[in-house]
Amino acid sequence: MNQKADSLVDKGGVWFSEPISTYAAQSDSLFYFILILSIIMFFAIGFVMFWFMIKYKRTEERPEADGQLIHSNFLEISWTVIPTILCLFVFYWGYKDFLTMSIPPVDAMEIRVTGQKWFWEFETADNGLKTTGEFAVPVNTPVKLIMTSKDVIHSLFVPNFRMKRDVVPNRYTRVWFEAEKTGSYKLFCTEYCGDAHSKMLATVHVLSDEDYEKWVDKNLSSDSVPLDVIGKKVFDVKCSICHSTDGSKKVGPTWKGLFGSKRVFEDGTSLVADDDYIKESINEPSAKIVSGYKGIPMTSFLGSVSDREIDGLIEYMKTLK
Amino acid sequence: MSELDSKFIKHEVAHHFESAEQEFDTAKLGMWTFLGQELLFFSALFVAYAVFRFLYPAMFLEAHRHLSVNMGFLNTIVLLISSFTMAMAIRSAQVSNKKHTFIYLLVTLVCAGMFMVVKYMEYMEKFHHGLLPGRWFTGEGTSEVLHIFFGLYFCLTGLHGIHVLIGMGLIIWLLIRTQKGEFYSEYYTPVEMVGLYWHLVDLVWIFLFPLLYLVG
Amino acid sequence: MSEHYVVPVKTYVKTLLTLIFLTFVTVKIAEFDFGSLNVAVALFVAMIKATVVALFFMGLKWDKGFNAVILITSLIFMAIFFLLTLGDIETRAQTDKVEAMRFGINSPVNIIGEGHSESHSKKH
Amino acid sequence: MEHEVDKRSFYEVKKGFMSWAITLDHKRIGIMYLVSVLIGFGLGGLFALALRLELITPDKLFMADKMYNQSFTLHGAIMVFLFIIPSIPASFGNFMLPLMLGAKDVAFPRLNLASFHIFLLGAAFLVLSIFLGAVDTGWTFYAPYSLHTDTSVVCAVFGAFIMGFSSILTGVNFIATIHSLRPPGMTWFRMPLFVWALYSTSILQVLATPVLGITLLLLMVERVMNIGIFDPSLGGDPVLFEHFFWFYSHPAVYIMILPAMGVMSELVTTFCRRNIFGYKYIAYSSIAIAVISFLVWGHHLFVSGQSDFASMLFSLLTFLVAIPSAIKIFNWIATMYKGSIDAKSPFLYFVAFILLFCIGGFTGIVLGSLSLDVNLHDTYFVVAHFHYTMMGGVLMAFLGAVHYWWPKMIGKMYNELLAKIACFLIVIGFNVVFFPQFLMGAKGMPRRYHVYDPEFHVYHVISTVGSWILAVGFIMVLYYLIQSLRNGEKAPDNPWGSLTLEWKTTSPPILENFESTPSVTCGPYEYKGSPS
Repeated sequence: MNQKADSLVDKGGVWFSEPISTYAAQSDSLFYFILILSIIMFFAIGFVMFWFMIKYKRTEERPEADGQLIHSNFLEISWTVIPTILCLFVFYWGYKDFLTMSIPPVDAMEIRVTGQKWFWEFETADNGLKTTGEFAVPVNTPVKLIMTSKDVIHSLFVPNFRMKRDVVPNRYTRVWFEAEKTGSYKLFCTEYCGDAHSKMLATVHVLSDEDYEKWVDKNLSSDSVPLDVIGKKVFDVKCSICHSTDGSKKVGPTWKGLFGSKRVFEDGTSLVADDDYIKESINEPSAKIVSGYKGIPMTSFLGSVSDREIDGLIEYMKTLK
Repeated sequence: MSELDSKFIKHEVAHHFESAEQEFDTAKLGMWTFLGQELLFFSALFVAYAVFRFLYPAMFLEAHRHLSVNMGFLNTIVLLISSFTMAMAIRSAQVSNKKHTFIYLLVTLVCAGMFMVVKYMEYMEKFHHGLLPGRWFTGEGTSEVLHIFFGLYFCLTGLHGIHVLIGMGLIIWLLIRTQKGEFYSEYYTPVEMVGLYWHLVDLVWIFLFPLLYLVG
Repeated sequence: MSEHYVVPVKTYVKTLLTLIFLTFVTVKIAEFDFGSLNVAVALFVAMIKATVVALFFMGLKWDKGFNAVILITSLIFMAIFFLLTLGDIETRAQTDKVEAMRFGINSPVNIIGEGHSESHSKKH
Repeated sequence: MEHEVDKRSFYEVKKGFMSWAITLDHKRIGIMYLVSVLIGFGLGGLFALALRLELITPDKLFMADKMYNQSFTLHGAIMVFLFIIPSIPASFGNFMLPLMLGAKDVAFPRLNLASFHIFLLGAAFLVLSIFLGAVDTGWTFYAPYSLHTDTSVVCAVFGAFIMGFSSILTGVNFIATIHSLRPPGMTWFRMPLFVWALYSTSILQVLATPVLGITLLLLMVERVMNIGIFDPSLGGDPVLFEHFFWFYSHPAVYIMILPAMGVMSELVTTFCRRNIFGYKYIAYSSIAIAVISFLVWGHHLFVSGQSDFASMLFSLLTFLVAIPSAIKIFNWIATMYKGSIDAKSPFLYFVAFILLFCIGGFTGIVLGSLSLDVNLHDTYFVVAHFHYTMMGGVLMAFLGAVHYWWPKMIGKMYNELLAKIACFLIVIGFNVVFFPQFLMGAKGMPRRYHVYDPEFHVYHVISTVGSWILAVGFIMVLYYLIQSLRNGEKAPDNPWGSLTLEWKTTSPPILENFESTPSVTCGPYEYKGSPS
């Protein structure tokens, strides 16, 4: 399922990307309402201002003002009351839509989301399917996301759905959506979360019911896949942001030739990298910090990488000579 | 005035003021504005207190038992007395009684010192039980977030303590100037200003005492 | 400047005695349990004490009105700060608790950075 | 006690480094602030240019991830703390406030000097932090990221903490000055509107800044000692930090914009030779903005996990703050009616302010609506919005103030033609930079992205090109102002024919401001033909 995500720019209008969720189009219409009012007001203000500037231009013959009108209760009241009414109206409209966005339908399908520097993990409650960097939902089905973070604040944003909510550590936040059209949609992290913030991306696949079944089956049956293939897959979504495979230095040390090499640590001790060391580095990154990487904390992957996946990573690492 | 002339140094009104009265009122207005700022400065800590009290009520109940009401009570009384002597110092300056001004200020300073000594003893006792701020916290308790209370406790009392120390510095400065004879019925602005500041320090403690020591 | 009101010593002494008396009151009533009103009662007494300090020791009673306006303004903004922040926390926590019960939260958070917080992680 | 008034300008009375470093003269302190904020603006501007250049390609051009993050943080922190907040109140406020009131100095000259020194000290810490592993948290220092990053958060935060005190003390000083040092006859409603704006700004400075101070202090304590107030891994609440931070930082944007609005009132009356329309409404709306601005901070938290109830409340209050701003704009436009309008360069900045600030304001309405904010929050739409208000608003007013008061402060005239051309360049460049950002933000381009989806490429290229036009405009301003300093034509005492008191003394003013204390018998803007 590596189909390319839908373009945000090419589809949809000048302002927004194509509205996909049930509440997207409704929320956009409030924007267009404000936009039209603003354009009218903007040009009215601009026109009057420039008209006055031309009409009342200071000349040799007319050095002083023609009149000194300084007070009009009628004007003051009207330009206080009219904007107030408009603002309250806009507030009410926005609030109503916001409630629709906030309160998920009772029968919504649940997906638990975990944000961690710098990738997204998704677990579907019904079938226990765990994926990283992408997830799939059936079309025309309400889906509720229950989200938490393992380290700092992230924020989950899918422009096509007009859906965004911060993902806060030690708390659960939630959003919901119901996609009306199949396709793949971009998901961004929008709360600044560190070096690779701009690479913390994911894709939402909205699939027809049959395709969704197939997708679930394919992803659940990963046990038969060889270890190093699993490892490569995990590496690509969870590790590649900070670690390279070609010897170049990223946030963390490269994996090329790492396995079996001698590691020198910040505290002066050293060790040959074996299976246990790799496992420890994944589960307790701060136990041994390789010299030169102090102060760049790696978040623990304890619980988010299964033992089998760790074995896979080690096998994959062995192939990187 | 002639009798006063020999004892006191005459105050010159700054060039941009019309009169001593205007200068005094302006200074007082400025000081009150500054005190308004102080209130908001402390308020964030009180908001944090309220928030965590709301989030972890059981922890607060447990935590306040670690504090000694007697010490808190003693400190409250000491601060109240110092506020009284401060007010008396201002009054003495108003009536040009240099000797009394000096004595009252000195008593205020001694009270402030006593307050800090009691605070020091309290802190030592907390440290002894491992109730240290933040990362050094090793205290025993049933609540796993007990350290938050002591985080707040040390922030609140610490910040208040810093204010007391600053106040002590200011009082010493006043003592020196009093000794030189700079304050008399026509000019006692600095005494009045430091007095206001000192009462505010007292005011903050009036709230800290019940919130930290008494109410679980 | 000699026209400033000089407060009689007696007033100051009375103020001090009132304050000390109220301190005793605070300590004594803390021994009774008013349930959820505990904080309210304690704060009520504290506010009386604060008012006494402001009026007499700080001289607001005899002072120019504007200084009191400044004080009250600051208090109003403090109240705004309290009310709106707590307005969020109080209405938010309920949703969280519901969620927490359903999903059995026990700290999903790993401690980031060096291992300086062992004492806390042990307890989690 | 009559004494001989020194008729030399305040520059000539004393010379040398110490005559500036320990001066108690509000005019010199104002000039020193002006120089400092201009240096701050230059520094922040360099970071902005570097950021825009980096973003000309979707992938890495010349900055690593971390360096990009540090650059946008420093751009933000420097622009906010070193430029916008002190820009108008500290520099022009200091210089003009006593002059406009007909006073000899601010109420507490020594405190004023102390504020400046504190400001420099804070600025030094902020600049020092660049060399100690520049901070990369974003200028908002959000916990828990700021608690765990290895960059110099403590140093930068300490700098901001110190500068906060400078701001508070300036506020205290101005409030006392406005209350006590008005000359005979100048009632509250005879004060120039710039003074009203400074008064409401001072209220904000005094009541909001301390909360920033304690918040930053707590952040430092939390970072050093892990007390667990903001750190979620210790049971703290990171959203509480956001509440604390925005309790200050939302009023702070009004600390920035209110003095700018004050400048606008001065510009429109002077260059239209018109008594202001709706004086009391403008004055009261300044106070209203100051008060309401304290009630709206939660609109930065609509998607943060704040409760829905709180979001609703904050959204409603947010709309209320739009009203007084709208009232001001309508009143200024009405002031132009039947005026005698002379479109000199300061007035062009007035026009630019109105147009750009309107766009900023309208998009503010969009962002204040709960449902729309969900989609637009933390995208380039927000970036464009606050640059339209802060840069399109405050910076235009700042430039307007520079051009308006330059003859008074320096005593020299500048090249009017170059000034007009520069103004056009700046306005055009500004729109080229920021308008595409509205579009790409609405399309979903998140802010603070170092590498971005190539489909946003074209917007970023336009934006970057605009930043060069903008830079050329600023360099032009710098060029002709330096030229004016060196051999500008001597300015008359009142080149624009203004009526406020600062124009009643010489250009530049004498040390004691006025030869004799002016007495006031009418409002500040009673131009010819005013109803009495």
